[in-house]
Amino acid sequence: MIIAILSGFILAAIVPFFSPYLKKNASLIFPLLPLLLFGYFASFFPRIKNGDPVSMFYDWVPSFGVDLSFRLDGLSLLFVLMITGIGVLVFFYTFSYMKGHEYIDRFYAFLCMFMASMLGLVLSDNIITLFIFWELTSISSFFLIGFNNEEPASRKSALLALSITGLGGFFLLAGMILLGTVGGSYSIQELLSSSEAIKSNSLYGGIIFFLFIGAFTKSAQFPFHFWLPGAMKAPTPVSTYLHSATMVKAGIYLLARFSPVLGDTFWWNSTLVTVGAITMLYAAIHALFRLDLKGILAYSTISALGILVFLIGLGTDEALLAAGVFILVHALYKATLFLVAGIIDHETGTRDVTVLSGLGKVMLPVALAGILAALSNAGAPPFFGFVGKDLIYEATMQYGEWAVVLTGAAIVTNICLLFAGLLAGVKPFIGALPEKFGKVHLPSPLMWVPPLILASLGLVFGLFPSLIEQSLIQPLFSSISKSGTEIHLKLWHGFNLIFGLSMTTLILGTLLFWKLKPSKNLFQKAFRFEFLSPERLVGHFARGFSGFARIWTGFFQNGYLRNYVITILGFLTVLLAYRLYNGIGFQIKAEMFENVTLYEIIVLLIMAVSIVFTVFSTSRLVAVASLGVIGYSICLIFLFYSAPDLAMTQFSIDTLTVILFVLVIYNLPKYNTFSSTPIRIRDGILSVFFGLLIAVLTLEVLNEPLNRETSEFYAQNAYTLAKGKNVVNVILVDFRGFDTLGEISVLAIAALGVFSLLKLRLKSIEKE
Amino acid sequence: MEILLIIIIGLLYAAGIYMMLRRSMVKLIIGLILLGNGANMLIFLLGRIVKGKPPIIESTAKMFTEIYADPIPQALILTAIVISFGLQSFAIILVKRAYKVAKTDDLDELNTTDEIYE
Amino acid sequence: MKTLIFKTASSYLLPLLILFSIFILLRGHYLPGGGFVGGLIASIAFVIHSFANGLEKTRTIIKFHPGFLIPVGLLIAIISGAAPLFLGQNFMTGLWMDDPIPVIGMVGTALFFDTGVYIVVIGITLTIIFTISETL
Amino acid sequence: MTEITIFILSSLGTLFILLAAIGVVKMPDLYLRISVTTKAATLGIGLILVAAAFYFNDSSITARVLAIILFMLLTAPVGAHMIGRASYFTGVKMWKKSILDDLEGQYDPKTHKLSSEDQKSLKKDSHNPEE
Amino acid sequence: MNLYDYLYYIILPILSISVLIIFIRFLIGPTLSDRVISLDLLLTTGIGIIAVYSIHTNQPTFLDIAMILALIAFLSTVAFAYYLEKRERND
Amino acid sequence: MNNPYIVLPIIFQLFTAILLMFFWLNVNAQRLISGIFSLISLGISIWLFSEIWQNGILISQAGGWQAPFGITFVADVFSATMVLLTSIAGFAVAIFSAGSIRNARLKFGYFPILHFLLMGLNGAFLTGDIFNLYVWFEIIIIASFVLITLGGEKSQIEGAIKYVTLNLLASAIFLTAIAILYGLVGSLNMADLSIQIAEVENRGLVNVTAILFLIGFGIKSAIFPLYFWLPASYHTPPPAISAIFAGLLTKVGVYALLRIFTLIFIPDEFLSNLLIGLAALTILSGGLGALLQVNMRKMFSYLIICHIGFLIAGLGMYTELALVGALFYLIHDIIVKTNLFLVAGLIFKLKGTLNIEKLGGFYRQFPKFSLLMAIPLFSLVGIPPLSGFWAKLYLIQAGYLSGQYVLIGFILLGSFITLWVIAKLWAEVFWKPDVSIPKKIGVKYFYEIKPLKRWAMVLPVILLGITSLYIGFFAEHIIVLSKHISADLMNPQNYIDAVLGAKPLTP
Amino acid sequence: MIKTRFLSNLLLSFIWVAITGAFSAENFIFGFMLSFILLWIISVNRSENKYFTRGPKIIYFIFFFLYELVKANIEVAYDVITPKHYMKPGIVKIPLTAKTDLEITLLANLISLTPGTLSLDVSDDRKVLYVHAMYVQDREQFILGIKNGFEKKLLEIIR
Ligand code: NA
Ligand code: NA
Repeated sequence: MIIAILSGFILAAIVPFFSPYLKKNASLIFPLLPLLLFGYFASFFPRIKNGDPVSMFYDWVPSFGVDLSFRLDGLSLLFVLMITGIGVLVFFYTFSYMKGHEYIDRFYAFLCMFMASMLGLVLSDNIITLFIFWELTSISSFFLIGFNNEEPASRKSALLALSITGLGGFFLLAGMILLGTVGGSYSIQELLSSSEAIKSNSLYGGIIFFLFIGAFTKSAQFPFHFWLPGAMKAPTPVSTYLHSATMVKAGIYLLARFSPVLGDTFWWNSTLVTVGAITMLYAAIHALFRLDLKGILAYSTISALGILVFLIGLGTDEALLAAGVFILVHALYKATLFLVAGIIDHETGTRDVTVLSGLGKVMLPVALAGILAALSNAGAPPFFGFVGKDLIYEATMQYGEWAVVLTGAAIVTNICLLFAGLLAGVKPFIGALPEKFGKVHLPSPLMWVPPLILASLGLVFGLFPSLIEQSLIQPLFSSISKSGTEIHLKLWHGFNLIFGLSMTTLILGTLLFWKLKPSKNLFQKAFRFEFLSPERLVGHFARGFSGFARIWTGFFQNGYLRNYVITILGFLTVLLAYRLYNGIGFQIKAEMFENVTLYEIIVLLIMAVSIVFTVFSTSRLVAVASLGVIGYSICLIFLFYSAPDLAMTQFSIDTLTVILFVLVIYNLPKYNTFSSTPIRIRDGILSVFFGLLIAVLTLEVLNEPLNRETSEFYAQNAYTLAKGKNVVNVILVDFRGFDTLGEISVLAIAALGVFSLLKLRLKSIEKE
Repeated sequence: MEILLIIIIGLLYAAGIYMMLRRSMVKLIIGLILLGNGANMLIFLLGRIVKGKPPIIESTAKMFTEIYADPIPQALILTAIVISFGLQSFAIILVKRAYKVAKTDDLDELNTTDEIYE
Repeated sequence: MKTLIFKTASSYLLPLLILFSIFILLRGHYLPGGGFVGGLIASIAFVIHSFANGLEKTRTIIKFHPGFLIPVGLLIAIISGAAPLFLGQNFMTGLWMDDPIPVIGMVGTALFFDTGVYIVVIGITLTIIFTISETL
Repeated sequence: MTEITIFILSSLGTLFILLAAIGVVKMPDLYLRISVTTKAATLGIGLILVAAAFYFNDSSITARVLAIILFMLLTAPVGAHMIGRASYFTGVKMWKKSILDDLEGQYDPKTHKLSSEDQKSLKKDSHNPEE
Repeated sequence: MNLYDYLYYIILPILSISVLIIFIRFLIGPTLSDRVISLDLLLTTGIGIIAVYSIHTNQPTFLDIAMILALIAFLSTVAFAYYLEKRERND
Repeated sequence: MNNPYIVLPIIFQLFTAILLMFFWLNVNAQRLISGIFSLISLGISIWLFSEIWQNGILISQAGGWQAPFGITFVADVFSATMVLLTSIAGFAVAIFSAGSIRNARLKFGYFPILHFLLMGLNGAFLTGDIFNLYVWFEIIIIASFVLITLGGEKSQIEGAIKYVTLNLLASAIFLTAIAILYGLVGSLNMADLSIQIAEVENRGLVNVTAILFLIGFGIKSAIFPLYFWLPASYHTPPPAISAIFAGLLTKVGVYALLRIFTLIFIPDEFLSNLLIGLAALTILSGGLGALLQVNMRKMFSYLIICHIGFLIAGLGMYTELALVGALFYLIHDIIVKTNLFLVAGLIFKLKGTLNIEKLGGFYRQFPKFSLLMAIPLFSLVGIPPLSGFWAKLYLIQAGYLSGQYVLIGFILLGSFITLWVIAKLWAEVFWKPDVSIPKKIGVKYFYEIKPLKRWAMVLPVILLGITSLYIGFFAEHIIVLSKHISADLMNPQNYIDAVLGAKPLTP
Repeated sequence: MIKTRFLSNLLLSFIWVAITGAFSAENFIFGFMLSFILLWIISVNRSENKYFTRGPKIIYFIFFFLYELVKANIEVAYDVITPKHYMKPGIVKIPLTAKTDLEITLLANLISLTPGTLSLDVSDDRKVLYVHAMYVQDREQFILGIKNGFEKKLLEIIR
């Protein structure tokens, strides 16, 4: 199975190497992959039907409990078949749709990659692995949405989609790790057994919150839905495949998958129902005012996704069953409608519904597919959509005191969706054929056969629900519901309330289609409220965030070195002061005053005066000379306190530094006082305070006894073992010879640096 | 005596930092040198000071017979002094070069690399 | 600087100071001094000479670019440090001749190491100062 | 005997140094300061060093002391000459009560030639040596 | 009073006071040359202090430092003189 | 166990540098020597790593002096890993430099200094002595100073002024900290310090010293609010140079922090919280900065800061798990950041600019390059299962276990911003149609270069790309390694025993 | 030429012995070898010879110099410690009899070393030495003092 899952990646990975060969007809090998996979997964039907899920396990990163463990059960099977099945059709469709495109191979590679990611997502039993595939779907989606990358709008939409789903992805990651941490395992099967413990954990709220954000962003729930209409910039096969049939359902899959683990709690249900309801209504109403075919379909997709979330949120057996069935229903008709829209776009060059009409005359099979899909969408008997709609109403009707409200919401949504379906699937084909479409003709069968197959399936499953009832829907239901109930799919329930509701929906929807003619005017009126839309709000937020970034960065990285220094030192000072204040007793020992002699006082006095003189001197040369005095004074201190080697070195180095300064000084700027007095006072206070801190610290350290073990060792062994009597030199060349090696390396590098700084002048032709 | 050295060390640190906070490049370098001197003095003092007993074994002896100054801080300072010398020479030349290419001593004018749209 | 007095004095100072620097280098293991200070004094000798006679004159005396001394000195230092590695001993382990040599005292890798330091210091100081003088 | 020698030598040496110190503060112009100090100090230091040589009474130390003195005798006047000459050419003024200046106008700031003949016609710019 | 105390309590303080006096000239300048010569004198006096200190502590090794100091003092004087001339020429 | 040869990674680099200096003006010989010797050095590092992986901690008492009296070099798994990574990055950059650095710079010691830098890095990773660490740090910074200014262009110099000043400030603080440490316990050997510091009664002083080390290394690691030098300078030198900087220089600061704060100063609550707070703000600052940039290298520079925050977060939480995350990230980051800057270099050589608003059309013009460049870009983002991803798992889990929810938020925010920035970059540079950029004088374009040199520029990117893919797909190996290191760090007794050996403990 | 170098070599060897302070044959030989190598390396070209070969005259000269030094020092000391200045300073041009570099340099240095006088510079044609003096009562007298004093005695021992 792992090969099946990863085959898409493998194929995608080898594409770049055979790129030249795959541009033409040879690209027909791509559709073979989903075909093979479809066959492969379909072969599991009997096992799944018998309630015997298929499991695989491959080790990957056992340290973190991440493995390639896959599990094919009812839920995954439905998704797998959708992914590969619709995949086959979309891949074939693509061949014709993208024919002659320069980068068709690349396009297929991304599609394969996406397909593999999606398969991995729905088959993973390990939640981290699931997350990995989840992210890969986002990335492949990014590349696919941005496929027409030379158009700014495509790039923008791809970025937007990636931002939203990526953001959701990070939430999901947080949620998954939290879930794994709380549940003690990253395996879904194992988590199932600790479901109750997880639900009672105080972090449960966090888990579902993160999970929801992940699911909502991916499945375009309000208020994260707005990336999806933008994603319609992608070529139609992508819209069909990713943004209606499969990827956007990943969030639904996730909710369904975790429903047995995390579901059936107040927060789970109420959040999902609320968000689902808002989304389905909001998007459904929005769909009314779209003019662009794909725009209509995008909003109706969002709305359908809302319905699914809503149903999973209801959480009852009926609702879960309805959700399961509706996933399939929606996939079939929505994919069809997208493919149809794609054909229309491809052949007429427009997707504007106000313009499109009468195309049925020139492309009958396409019209047939569109109409069949629209009818399934409408929930007209005997289509599969009718079965689905019934189940939805059944679910809402049984939801106690909220039944009326929920059912009402469902009806309104369905009416609007029905309208949208008719607008997209029927409107372009009926009425008179405008003159400009005179030359429009039926495309290659590779394009119109796939939608027709899908649309027909909507009819077939409606007529013969038993085809899939036990083989597909029952296992699906069992894997998302804990109850273990037997389910029955029926087209005909009799004339009951639910049938009445369905009919009402159908009639009102058709009436609406009859009366409401989409127009630019209406479109513009509807858009008056756009400023309140989440998209705008996110836009404001993004601008605000970017402004914040600008302020923050401008504040810290302001270009002024002195500000950097003062920030660093200020920070250090505060920390030091805090820790000193909290941890140190202050005492001065009497012996620190002892043994002070006049010559020392004078040397130190000269040094102190020179320091001040250096700081306040107005001439750089005087400052340098005065720096020399400081150095020489230090030298005398070294000498007084038994460090002849140091004194020698300090003398020499100090003089060399002075010489260096003197040699370069007329190439150095004259001394300038740039800072204002208040700044100087501020700096002065900080400096003095810092100096004080260091002094206090020094004092404190001097009060501690010093362990002299090491120096004792040197004293004992310098001559006997290291054959030297000047212990300092012995340390330098022997005990700590590596320091000296480093030291001369520093000097060597510095010399090379000085050499290059002074000598290297890049000619204008050899800069980079 | 220690107490006086402590004051001097504090003074060196304070002066070094004050100079580093100036906008003039030459002052910046001088600040760094002062700071380096301060750090060296600090090592020296914290290694504890002993008067007039260099850590040199007498020509007739094989090891120390009486108290002597700790040689380790001295070796450390020696290394540190030399290293600072290398760094300081580089820094001085860098300032010279900077003055040549930027024609200013004012560090505030050397901020183009921090501009966002660069 | 073209002053006769300084020029003359410097040509006497040069050998004197170099001699002194070698003295400082050799006795470093026993008394204050060593490769570093020794190297500095030697370079000061050349610096003084270059001040008095001009860079070109000093250059001709040294005969090669002082920068060349840097890798030479480093090589001496690293070889004397690494020699023990070939005997399976730790880097920088002192290898000493059995008996002291007159004047110099004990001869061992540490002394070679210090000589390396001496040469590097001359190399770098002269490279820095000469380069600066050249580009004034 | 040694003690007394040391006593005398060090006292004299210190005295000369003190004189140099006072001289460097008191003298009215740079050239006078150089004149007074370089030599007084050299003499003073020489004496103190000799005192040290007496104190340690060791041939190698005596040799070293002589080396230092030799060295100072070699360098101190050269240093004085150089700084004096450079100061003059950069325009450091002589004391106003100075009675004569043979060097005036002898130096050509363009060609940096110092002439032995009178060149009064060449007027030297005066500079402020301090920034 | 023995020699030891004499050096320590009379000679060394006088030398130190001389240093202080010389330092005054360093501070007041007024020309760079004045500062240079007082720096030179400071160093020379330093040699004296070192010599006395080496007697006081009975450490002849300090005399070696005096030797280096003599050398160094000359160099910085030369450097400043060099600078003064160069500046003259470059101006 | 004593093994004299563990210092070879240091000595060999020094030897290479010396050898290169003898070929001062012969640039082709330098290219060859640098490449071959870097390869040998890589071999040495692999030997060292396998030796330590099999035999445990190896030490070398330099000069044969028993610790704590001499300088001890310690190669534990952490050090060996860092040395190995340094060699990989060093090899890549040496080869890249052979192709991309112009002769003018090569004639002024570019290669010797590069190898000096590598020597300093190896030294810093291997030393077991705090002052010796200071020395290696100084070698690193001076070498980096020279490299960053090599060429002396105006922007280089401007950046360098800040770089130099703040790094020197860091050194001064570091030195101050060492002074206090020595004054407190009289030792410099890190293992010995570990024992002795624990016995110091005046904890206040120990805490203060820890702060000094934190700031000193913090500046070098570019954490908030000490990072200013980095965005000011990293984009100014030739790309090969910023690549080695990006990969290793800040990381050596982080290495030091990890070492010091697990061996010598065990963070108390205050320090731990402080680190966590700084980590969060580091992530934020780096991320916010990266959002605004249009210069690719500046963008990456800010991302370096952002990701340093991840490392500090791991240290701040101070659990074995958190350290696993930090270490994994460290390993990943060294490879990927080096590669990113090499990629930037390649882009520059192709187009003559790094301004993402001006760039475009890579996807169309250079499809193979695009694929190659996608590897580091998306690894950086941590698109699973690429290398950046795994470390975050550990960091987040560690965050939950130590209740650092806000920190997790910042880690995710940082990841998100990285994602966004890279996606935007991708859209601009790779997707956007090519705008013709006027040919820049002074740039030797990729297509003008001899094929051998072109390969020298592409090969390192491939090599590092493969390495990062390896890290991602064989994450288990890296996790086992990180866990090993993390366990070592949390239980330093092995380290101490290895260094001090049979030496009786100080009374 | 060879002789010059040999002399220099010998001189340096003596100095080596002096600074190392080890008066032994071995040390002298070592010093000789060292200075030989040194001179070979730096090969300073010397045109002067015959110097320091006139032992007694040198010793006489040294005492003469010390006398002058102390005498002049006391003279100046008086001026320094008394508040009033008795000086009549000025720069005097002194024509030179000394010819070679060494002669001129030694003379100039000796003049500088005695208090109250300071050699400022030698003219480019080496004909005159400009000396700054504290007490120039009479210009000609002063010039004569120098020429008959230091210069004469110095040239005696050098030539
Ligand atoms: Na040894
Ligand atoms: Na005189």
